[in-house]
Amino acid sequence: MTIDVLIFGAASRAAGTDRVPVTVGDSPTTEHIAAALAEQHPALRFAVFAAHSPNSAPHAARLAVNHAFAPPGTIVHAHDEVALITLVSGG
Amino acid sequence: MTIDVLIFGAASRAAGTDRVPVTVGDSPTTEHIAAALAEQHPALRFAVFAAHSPNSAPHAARLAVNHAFAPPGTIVHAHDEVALITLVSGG
Amino acid sequence: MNIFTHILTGPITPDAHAAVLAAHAPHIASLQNDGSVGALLRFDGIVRRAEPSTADPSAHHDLLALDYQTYDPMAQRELDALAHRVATRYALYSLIALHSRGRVHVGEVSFVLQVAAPHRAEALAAMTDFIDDLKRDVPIWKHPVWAK
Amino acid sequence: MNIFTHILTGPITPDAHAAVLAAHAPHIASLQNDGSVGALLRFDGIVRRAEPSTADPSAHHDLLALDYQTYDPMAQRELDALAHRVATRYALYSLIALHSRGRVHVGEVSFVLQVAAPHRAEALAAMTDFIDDLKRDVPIWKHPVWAK
Repeated sequence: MTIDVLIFGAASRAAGTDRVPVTVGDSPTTEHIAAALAEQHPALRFAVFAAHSPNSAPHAARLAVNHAFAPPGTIVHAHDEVALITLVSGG
Repeated sequence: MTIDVLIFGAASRAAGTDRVPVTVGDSPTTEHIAAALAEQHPALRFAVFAAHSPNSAPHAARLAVNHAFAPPGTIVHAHDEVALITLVSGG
Repeated sequence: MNIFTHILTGPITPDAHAAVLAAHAPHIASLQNDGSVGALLRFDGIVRRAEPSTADPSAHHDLLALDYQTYDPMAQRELDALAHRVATRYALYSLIALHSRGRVHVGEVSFVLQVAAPHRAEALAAMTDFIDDLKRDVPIWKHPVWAK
Repeated sequence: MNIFTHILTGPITPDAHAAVLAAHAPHIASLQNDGSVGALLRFDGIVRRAEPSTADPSAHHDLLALDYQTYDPMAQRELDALAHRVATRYALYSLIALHSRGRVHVGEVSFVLQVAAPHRAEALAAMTDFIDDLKRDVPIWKHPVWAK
Protein backbone atom coordinates (compact mmCIF):
# COMPACT_ATOMS: atom_id res chain seq x y z
CA MET A 1 0.00 0.00 0.00
CA THR A 2 1.02 3.63 -0.45
CA ILE A 3 0.78 6.11 2.39
CA ASP A 4 1.29 9.86 2.18
CA VAL A 5 3.42 11.25 5.00
CA LEU A 6 3.16 14.91 5.92
CA ILE A 7 6.51 16.63 6.46
CA PHE A 8 7.42 19.98 8.01
CA GLY A 9 10.22 22.36 8.81
CA ALA A 10 13.69 21.45 7.56
CA ALA A 11 12.43 18.11 6.22
CA SER A 12 9.86 19.84 4.07
CA ARG A 13 12.41 22.31 2.74
CA ALA A 14 14.91 19.50 2.02
CA ALA A 15 12.31 17.53 0.07
CA GLY A 16 10.78 20.55 -1.64
CA THR A 17 7.28 19.43 -0.74
CA ASP A 18 4.97 19.11 2.26
CA ARG A 19 4.04 15.45 1.75
CA VAL A 20 5.76 12.39 0.33
CA PRO A 21 4.37 8.95 -0.61
CA VAL A 22 5.89 5.78 0.80
CA THR A 23 5.21 2.27 -0.41
CA VAL A 24 4.91 -0.28 2.39
CA GLY A 25 3.48 -3.75 2.94
CA ASP A 26 0.02 -4.33 4.38
CA SER A 27 -0.64 -3.35 8.02
CA PRO A 28 2.61 -1.42 8.35
CA THR A 29 3.83 -0.20 11.72
CA THR A 30 5.21 3.29 12.18
CA GLU A 31 8.68 1.70 12.20
CA HIS A 32 8.03 0.24 8.74
CA ILE A 33 6.95 3.65 7.51
CA ALA A 34 10.00 5.38 8.98
CA ALA A 35 12.31 2.84 7.34
CA ALA A 36 10.52 3.25 4.02
CA LEU A 37 10.75 7.03 4.27
CA ALA A 38 14.51 6.89 4.70
CA GLU A 39 14.92 4.33 1.90
CA GLN A 40 12.59 5.88 -0.65
CA HIS A 41 13.39 9.53 0.11
CA PRO A 42 17.14 9.98 0.62
CA ALA A 43 16.66 13.73 1.14
CA LEU A 44 14.73 12.93 4.31
CA ARG A 45 17.26 10.53 5.81
CA PHE A 46 18.78 13.24 8.03
CA ALA A 47 15.36 13.84 9.53
CA VAL A 48 14.12 10.26 9.70
CA PHE A 49 17.16 8.41 10.91
CA ALA A 50 16.62 8.91 14.61
CA ALA A 51 12.97 7.94 14.30
CA HIS A 52 13.72 4.26 13.73
CA SER A 53 16.74 4.05 15.98
CA PRO A 54 16.24 2.20 19.26
CA ASN A 55 18.23 4.95 20.95
CA SER A 56 16.17 7.87 19.75
CA ALA A 57 17.16 11.07 21.42
CA PRO A 58 14.28 12.92 23.07
CA HIS A 59 14.46 15.53 20.35
CA ALA A 60 14.50 12.99 17.52
CA ALA A 61 11.96 12.88 14.74
CA ARG A 62 8.82 10.96 15.61
CA LEU A 63 5.77 9.87 13.66
CA ALA A 64 2.33 11.14 14.53
CA VAL A 65 -0.74 9.18 13.52
CA ASN A 66 -4.02 11.04 13.42
CA HIS A 67 -2.51 14.01 15.27
CA ALA A 68 -1.02 12.09 18.18
CA PHE A 69 2.52 10.83 18.72
CA ALA A 70 2.46 7.13 17.87
CA PRO A 71 3.77 4.67 20.45
CA PRO A 72 6.24 2.05 19.13
CA GLY A 73 4.55 -0.66 17.08
CA THR A 74 1.52 1.40 16.13
CA ILE A 75 -0.16 -0.12 13.07
CA VAL A 76 -1.13 2.37 10.40
CA HIS A 77 -4.30 2.00 8.34
CA ALA A 78 -5.08 3.25 4.85
CA HIS A 79 -6.91 6.42 5.84
CA ASP A 80 -4.81 7.43 8.81
CA GLU A 81 -3.08 10.79 8.66
CA VAL A 82 0.64 10.19 9.16
CA ALA A 83 3.10 13.00 9.86
CA LEU A 84 6.85 13.08 10.39
CA ILE A 85 7.45 15.31 13.41
CA THR A 86 11.05 16.37 13.09
CA LEU A 87 12.86 18.46 15.69
CA VAL A 88 10.44 21.22 16.66
CA SER A 89 11.41 24.80 17.36
CA GLY A 90 8.50 26.73 18.79
CA GLY A 91 8.63 29.32 21.52
CA MET B 1 30.97 55.31 75.14
CA THR B 2 27.31 54.59 74.54
CA ILE B 3 25.98 53.82 71.11
CA ASP B 4 22.34 53.50 70.11
CA VAL B 5 21.66 50.52 67.87
CA LEU B 6 18.59 50.51 65.65
CA ILE B 7 16.65 47.24 65.67
CA PHE B 8 13.90 45.91 63.41
CA GLY B 9 11.52 43.05 62.79
CA ALA B 10 11.40 40.28 65.36
CA ALA B 11 14.27 41.87 67.32
CA SER B 12 12.34 45.08 67.69
CA ARG B 13 9.19 43.25 68.79
CA ALA B 14 11.17 41.14 71.29
CA ALA B 15 12.77 44.23 72.82
CA GLY B 16 9.63 46.36 72.67
CA THR B 17 11.53 49.26 71.14
CA ASP B 18 13.17 50.27 67.87
CA ARG B 19 16.57 51.25 69.34
CA VAL B 20 18.67 50.09 72.28
CA PRO B 21 21.77 51.65 73.85
CA VAL B 22 24.95 49.65 74.31
CA THR B 23 27.93 50.65 76.43
CA VAL B 24 31.28 49.84 74.82
CA GLY B 25 34.91 50.92 75.13
CA ASP B 26 36.48 53.57 72.93
CA SER B 27 36.86 52.86 69.20
CA PRO B 28 34.69 49.74 69.30
CA THR B 29 34.49 47.40 66.35
CA THR B 30 31.17 46.02 65.14
CA GLU B 31 32.12 42.75 66.86
CA HIS B 32 32.42 44.59 70.18
CA ILE B 33 29.01 46.13 69.64
CA ALA B 34 27.41 42.80 68.75
CA ALA B 35 28.87 41.20 71.87
CA ALA B 36 27.68 44.10 74.02
CA LEU B 37 24.20 43.88 72.49
CA ALA B 38 23.88 40.22 73.44
CA GLU B 39 25.27 40.81 76.92
CA GLN B 40 23.36 43.95 77.79
CA HIS B 41 20.08 43.00 76.05
CA PRO B 42 19.26 39.36 76.72
CA ALA B 43 16.00 39.71 74.74
CA LEU B 44 18.10 40.31 71.63
CA ARG B 45 20.42 37.35 72.04
CA PHE B 46 18.42 35.18 69.65
CA ALA B 47 18.90 37.82 66.98
CA VAL B 48 22.47 38.82 67.70
CA PHE B 49 24.14 35.51 68.33
CA ALA B 50 25.06 34.68 64.77
CA ALA B 51 26.40 38.18 64.17
CA HIS B 52 29.54 37.64 66.21
CA SER B 53 30.03 34.00 65.37
CA PRO B 54 32.93 33.25 63.03
CA ASN B 55 30.65 30.83 61.20
CA SER B 56 27.84 33.25 60.52
CA ALA B 57 25.24 31.75 58.24
CA PRO B 58 24.48 33.86 55.18
CA HIS B 59 21.11 34.73 56.70
CA ALA B 60 22.54 35.69 60.07
CA ALA B 61 22.09 39.05 61.68
CA ARG B 62 24.63 41.63 60.58
CA LEU B 63 25.45 45.14 61.64
CA ALA B 64 25.08 48.03 59.28
CA VAL B 65 27.04 51.21 59.86
CA ASN B 66 25.78 54.34 58.14
CA HIS B 67 23.41 52.31 55.97
CA ALA B 68 25.94 49.82 54.65
CA PHE B 69 26.75 46.30 55.83
CA ALA B 70 29.91 46.58 57.90
CA PRO B 71 32.87 44.34 56.99
CA PRO B 72 34.47 42.47 59.92
CA GLY B 73 36.58 44.76 62.11
CA THR B 74 34.81 47.95 61.16
CA ILE B 75 35.47 50.60 63.81
CA VAL B 76 32.41 52.54 64.90
CA HIS B 77 32.57 56.25 65.76
CA ALA B 78 30.37 58.28 68.05
CA HIS B 79 28.04 59.71 65.44
CA ASP B 80 27.76 56.66 63.19
CA GLU B 81 24.30 55.20 62.69
CA VAL B 82 24.44 51.55 63.72
CA ALA B 83 21.68 49.07 62.91
CA LEU B 84 21.20 45.39 63.67
CA ILE B 85 20.04 43.79 60.44
CA THR B 86 18.39 40.57 61.54
CA LEU B 87 17.04 37.96 59.14
CA VAL B 88 15.18 39.94 56.49
CA SER B 89 11.92 38.85 54.89
CA GLY B 90 11.06 41.06 51.96
CA GLY B 91 9.55 39.97 48.66
CA MET C 1 -7.82 25.39 37.21
CA ASN C 2 -8.11 28.11 34.63
CA ILE C 3 -6.30 26.87 31.53
CA PHE C 4 -6.34 28.46 28.11
CA THR C 5 -4.07 27.92 25.14
CA HIS C 6 -4.36 29.35 21.68
CA ILE C 7 -2.38 29.46 18.45
CA LEU C 8 -3.10 32.61 16.52
CA THR C 9 -2.03 33.81 13.10
CA GLY C 10 0.59 36.54 13.11
CA PRO C 11 2.23 38.30 16.04
CA ILE C 12 0.68 38.47 19.49
CA THR C 13 -0.11 42.16 19.51
CA PRO C 14 -0.86 43.99 22.75
CA ASP C 15 -4.48 44.17 21.63
CA ALA C 16 -4.72 40.46 20.87
CA HIS C 17 -3.16 39.68 24.20
CA ALA C 18 -5.38 42.07 26.10
CA ALA C 19 -8.46 40.52 24.50
CA VAL C 20 -7.48 37.05 25.71
CA LEU C 21 -6.57 38.28 29.17
CA ALA C 22 -9.81 40.22 29.51
CA ALA C 23 -11.74 36.97 29.26
CA HIS C 24 -9.68 35.40 32.06
CA ALA C 25 -8.86 38.41 34.20
CA PRO C 26 -12.00 38.26 36.39
CA HIS C 27 -11.30 34.66 37.40
CA ILE C 28 -7.62 35.32 38.11
CA ALA C 29 -8.50 38.52 40.00
CA SER C 30 -10.96 36.63 42.19
CA LEU C 31 -8.27 34.04 43.04
CA GLN C 32 -5.87 36.86 43.79
CA ASN C 33 -8.34 38.78 45.93
CA ASP C 34 -9.31 35.75 48.02
CA GLY C 35 -5.66 35.26 48.95
CA SER C 36 -4.96 32.04 47.05
CA VAL C 37 -2.52 33.29 44.44
CA GLY C 38 0.87 34.38 45.74
CA ALA C 39 2.73 34.64 42.44
CA LEU C 40 1.81 35.87 38.99
CA LEU C 41 4.46 35.34 36.35
CA ARG C 42 4.32 36.39 32.72
CA PHE C 43 6.77 35.73 29.94
CA ASP C 44 6.79 37.37 26.51
CA GLY C 45 9.01 35.83 23.86
CA ILE C 46 10.09 38.33 21.22
CA VAL C 47 11.72 37.72 17.83
CA ARG C 48 15.31 38.92 18.00
CA ARG C 49 17.32 40.34 15.14
CA ALA C 50 20.28 38.12 15.98
CA GLU C 51 18.32 34.86 15.83
CA PRO C 52 20.86 32.36 14.47
CA SER C 53 20.08 30.57 11.23
CA THR C 54 19.80 26.83 11.82
CA ALA C 55 20.87 26.28 8.21
CA ASP C 56 23.94 28.48 8.55
CA PRO C 57 24.90 29.40 12.11
CA SER C 58 27.68 31.65 10.83
CA ALA C 59 25.30 33.76 8.74
CA HIS C 60 25.58 37.43 9.50
CA HIS C 61 22.51 38.61 7.64
CA ASP C 62 19.95 40.52 9.60
CA LEU C 63 16.82 38.63 10.45
CA LEU C 64 13.63 40.19 9.14
CA ALA C 65 11.10 37.79 10.64
CA LEU C 66 10.41 34.22 11.66
CA ASP C 67 7.82 32.13 9.85
CA TYR C 68 6.19 29.74 12.29
CA GLN C 69 4.74 26.60 10.75
CA THR C 70 2.26 24.68 12.88
CA TYR C 71 0.80 21.25 12.29
CA ASP C 72 -2.86 21.87 12.97
CA PRO C 73 -4.78 20.73 14.90
CA MET C 74 -2.06 18.60 16.53
CA ALA C 75 -0.08 21.67 17.64
CA GLN C 76 -3.12 23.06 19.45
CA ARG C 77 -3.87 19.67 21.02
CA GLU C 78 -0.30 19.19 22.24
CA LEU C 79 -0.15 22.74 23.55
CA ASP C 80 -3.34 22.17 25.51
CA ALA C 81 -2.21 18.77 26.83
CA LEU C 82 1.09 20.33 27.91
CA ALA C 83 -0.73 23.13 29.70
CA HIS C 84 -2.82 20.62 31.64
CA ARG C 85 0.20 18.51 32.55
CA VAL C 86 2.20 21.47 33.85
CA ALA C 87 -0.74 23.10 35.64
CA THR C 88 -1.49 19.82 37.41
CA ARG C 89 2.15 19.11 38.26
CA TYR C 90 2.59 22.50 39.97
CA ALA C 91 -0.96 22.96 41.30
CA LEU C 92 -1.29 26.19 39.35
CA TYR C 93 -4.41 28.30 39.60
CA SER C 94 -4.13 29.51 36.04
CA LEU C 95 -2.03 28.96 32.93
CA ILE C 96 -2.50 30.93 29.72
CA ALA C 97 -0.30 30.22 26.71
CA LEU C 98 -0.45 31.95 23.32
CA HIS C 99 1.72 31.07 20.33
CA SER C 100 1.96 32.55 16.87
CA ARG C 101 1.68 30.80 13.53
CA GLY C 102 2.85 32.44 10.31
CA ARG C 103 5.08 35.49 10.07
CA VAL C 104 6.28 37.37 13.14
CA HIS C 105 8.66 40.25 12.51
CA VAL C 106 11.68 41.20 14.57
CA GLY C 107 10.54 42.98 17.73
CA GLU C 108 7.11 41.34 17.71
CA VAL C 109 5.87 38.85 20.29
CA SER C 110 5.51 35.22 19.16
CA PHE C 111 4.83 33.56 22.51
CA VAL C 112 3.20 34.52 25.78
CA LEU C 113 2.97 32.40 28.92
CA GLN C 114 1.25 33.57 32.09
CA VAL C 115 0.89 31.48 35.23
CA ALA C 116 -0.74 32.08 38.60
CA ALA C 117 0.64 29.91 41.40
CA PRO C 118 0.57 29.69 45.19
CA HIS C 119 4.25 30.69 45.41
CA ARG C 120 7.10 31.98 43.32
CA ALA C 121 8.95 28.64 43.18
CA GLU C 122 6.07 26.82 41.50
CA ALA C 123 5.51 29.69 39.09
CA LEU C 124 9.15 29.72 37.95
CA ALA C 125 9.45 25.93 37.75
CA ALA C 126 6.19 25.67 35.81
CA MET C 127 7.36 28.26 33.33
CA THR C 128 10.71 26.53 32.80
CA ASP C 129 9.09 23.12 32.35
CA PHE C 130 6.42 24.42 30.02
CA ILE C 131 8.88 26.08 27.66
CA ASP C 132 11.28 23.12 27.71
CA ASP C 133 8.46 20.74 26.82
CA LEU C 134 7.01 23.13 24.25
CA LYS C 135 10.33 22.99 22.44
CA ARG C 136 10.23 19.19 22.48
CA ASP C 137 6.63 18.13 21.97
CA VAL C 138 4.57 20.79 20.24
CA PRO C 139 4.74 20.52 16.43
CA ILE C 140 5.73 24.08 15.61
CA TRP C 141 8.70 24.92 13.41
CA LYS C 142 10.30 28.26 12.84
CA HIS C 143 11.99 29.32 9.63
CA PRO C 144 14.11 32.45 9.42
CA VAL C 145 13.35 35.13 6.85
CA TRP C 146 16.46 37.17 6.15
CA ALA C 147 16.59 40.79 5.13
CA LYS C 148 17.74 41.20 1.51
CA MET D 1 20.98 49.40 31.04
CA ASN D 2 17.63 50.68 32.16
CA ILE D 3 17.47 50.12 35.92
CA PHE D 4 14.85 51.45 38.26
CA THR D 5 13.99 50.42 41.81
CA HIS D 6 11.56 52.00 44.17
CA ILE D 7 10.07 51.37 47.61
CA LEU D 8 6.59 52.82 47.86
CA THR D 9 4.18 53.12 50.74
CA GLY D 10 1.24 50.73 50.61
CA PRO D 11 0.33 48.15 47.97
CA ILE D 12 1.57 48.31 44.40
CA THR D 13 -1.72 49.10 42.74
CA PRO D 14 -2.22 48.64 39.01
CA ASP D 15 -2.22 52.44 38.69
CA ALA D 16 1.01 52.86 40.64
CA HIS D 17 2.62 50.16 38.58
CA ALA D 18 1.38 51.59 35.30
CA ALA D 19 2.75 55.00 36.23
CA VAL D 20 6.23 53.56 36.78
CA LEU D 21 6.13 51.48 33.64
CA ALA D 22 4.92 54.40 31.54
CA ALA D 23 8.16 56.22 32.32
CA HIS D 24 10.23 53.24 31.18
CA ALA D 25 8.04 51.75 28.47
CA PRO D 26 9.42 53.84 25.58
CA HIS D 27 12.98 52.76 26.28
CA ILE D 28 12.03 49.09 26.65
CA ALA D 29 9.85 49.26 23.54
CA SER D 30 12.72 50.69 21.51
CA LEU D 31 15.00 47.84 22.64
CA GLN D 32 12.26 45.39 21.75
CA ASN D 33 11.58 46.93 18.36
CA ASP D 34 15.23 47.01 17.34
CA GLY D 35 15.46 43.26 17.93
CA SER D 36 17.70 43.24 21.01
CA VAL D 37 15.26 41.96 23.63
CA GLY D 38 14.18 38.33 23.26
CA ALA D 39 12.53 37.85 26.64
CA LEU D 40 10.37 40.00 28.86
CA LEU D 41 9.57 38.50 32.23
CA ARG D 42 7.39 40.00 34.93
CA PHE D 43 6.68 38.72 38.42
CA ASP D 44 4.00 40.01 40.78
CA GLY D 45 4.20 38.90 44.41
CA ILE D 46 0.83 38.94 46.13
CA VAL D 47 0.02 38.66 49.84
CA ARG D 48 -1.59 35.27 50.45
CA ARG D 49 -4.18 34.50 53.08
CA ALA D 50 -2.25 31.40 54.14
CA GLU D 51 1.03 33.22 54.82
CA PRO D 52 2.50 31.33 57.77
CA SER D 53 3.14 33.19 60.98
CA THR D 54 6.85 33.22 61.77
CA ALA D 55 5.96 33.52 65.44
CA ASP D 56 3.57 30.58 65.37
CA PRO D 57 3.79 28.39 62.27
CA SER D 58 0.85 26.31 63.46
CA ALA D 59 -1.46 29.31 63.66
CA HIS D 60 -4.68 28.83 61.75
CA HIS D 61 -5.91 32.38 61.92
CA ASP D 62 -6.62 34.10 58.68
CA LEU D 63 -4.09 36.66 57.63
CA LEU D 64 -5.49 40.13 57.09
CA ALA D 65 -2.37 41.89 55.85
CA LEU D 66 1.39 42.08 56.03
CA ASP D 67 3.15 45.11 57.47
CA TYR D 68 6.43 45.69 55.70
CA GLN D 69 9.05 47.53 57.71
CA THR D 70 11.94 49.01 55.73
CA TYR D 71 15.17 50.50 57.03
CA ASP D 72 15.37 53.68 54.98
CA PRO D 73 17.38 54.71 53.09
CA MET D 74 19.47 51.54 53.37
CA ALA D 75 16.70 49.36 51.94
CA GLN D 76 16.48 51.54 48.84
CA ARG D 77 20.26 51.58 48.47
CA GLU D 78 20.57 47.80 48.80
CA LEU D 79 17.68 47.26 46.40
CA ASP D 80 19.37 49.49 43.85
CA ALA D 81 22.79 47.88 44.34
CA LEU D 82 21.19 44.45 43.95
CA ALA D 83 19.47 45.55 40.74
CA HIS D 84 22.78 46.71 39.28
CA ARG D 85 24.58 43.52 40.31
CA VAL D 86 21.96 41.25 38.75
CA ALA D 87 21.50 43.35 35.62
CA THR D 88 25.25 43.31 35.03
CA ARG D 89 25.65 39.61 35.79
CA TYR D 90 23.00 38.64 33.20
CA ALA D 91 23.56 41.45 30.68
CA LEU D 92 19.95 42.56 31.07
CA TYR D 93 18.57 45.41 29.02
CA SER D 94 16.21 46.48 31.77
CA LEU D 95 15.35 45.68 35.36
CA ILE D 96 12.51 47.33 37.26
CA ALA D 97 11.80 46.39 40.88
CA LEU D 98 9.09 47.81 43.11
CA HIS D 99 8.57 46.89 46.76
CA SER D 100 6.00 47.99 49.29
CA ARG D 101 6.55 49.44 52.73
CA GLY D 102 3.77 49.57 55.30
CA ARG D 103 0.52 47.65 55.13
CA VAL D 104 -0.40 45.44 52.20
CA HIS D 105 -3.66 43.51 52.49
CA VAL D 106 -4.30 39.96 51.37
CA GLY D 107 -4.71 39.89 47.59
CA GLU D 108 -2.68 43.05 47.05
CA VAL D 109 0.68 43.20 45.32
CA SER D 110 3.73 43.90 47.50
CA PHE D 111 6.51 43.24 45.00
CA VAL D 112 6.96 43.57 41.26
CA LEU D 113 10.02 42.59 39.25
CA GLN D 114 10.28 43.01 35.51
CA VAL D 115 13.33 42.15 33.43
CA ALA D 116 14.17 42.43 29.75
CA ALA D 117 16.89 40.08 28.58
CA PRO D 118 18.39 38.75 25.36
CA HIS D 119 16.97 35.27 26.02
CA ARG D 120 14.62 33.41 28.31
CA ALA D 121 17.38 31.67 30.29
CA GLU D 122 18.95 34.93 31.46
CA ALA D 123 15.56 36.40 32.32
CA LEU D 124 14.59 33.44 34.50
CA ALA D 125 18.00 33.16 36.17
CA ALA D 126 18.10 36.90 36.84
CA MET D 127 14.67 36.77 38.44
CA THR D 128 15.59 33.84 40.66
CA ASP D 129 18.86 35.43 41.75
CA PHE D 130 17.27 38.80 42.39
CA ILE D 131 14.57 37.42 44.65
CA ASP D 132 16.97 35.11 46.50
CA ASP D 133 19.32 38.02 47.21
CA LEU D 134 16.46 40.37 48.06
CA LYS D 135 15.48 37.94 50.81
CA ARG D 136 19.05 37.95 52.12
CA ASP D 137 20.39 41.47 51.73
CA VAL D 138 17.66 44.07 51.59
CA PRO D 139 16.61 45.31 55.04
CA ILE D 140 12.88 44.76 54.76
CA TRP D 141 10.90 42.84 57.36
CA LYS D 142 7.36 41.63 57.16
CA HIS D 143 5.05 41.25 60.12
CA PRO D 144 1.73 39.44 59.87
CA VAL D 145 -1.50 41.16 60.84
CA TRP D 146 -4.12 38.55 61.76
CA ALA D 147 -7.84 38.89 61.33
CA LYS D 148 -9.65 39.13 64.69
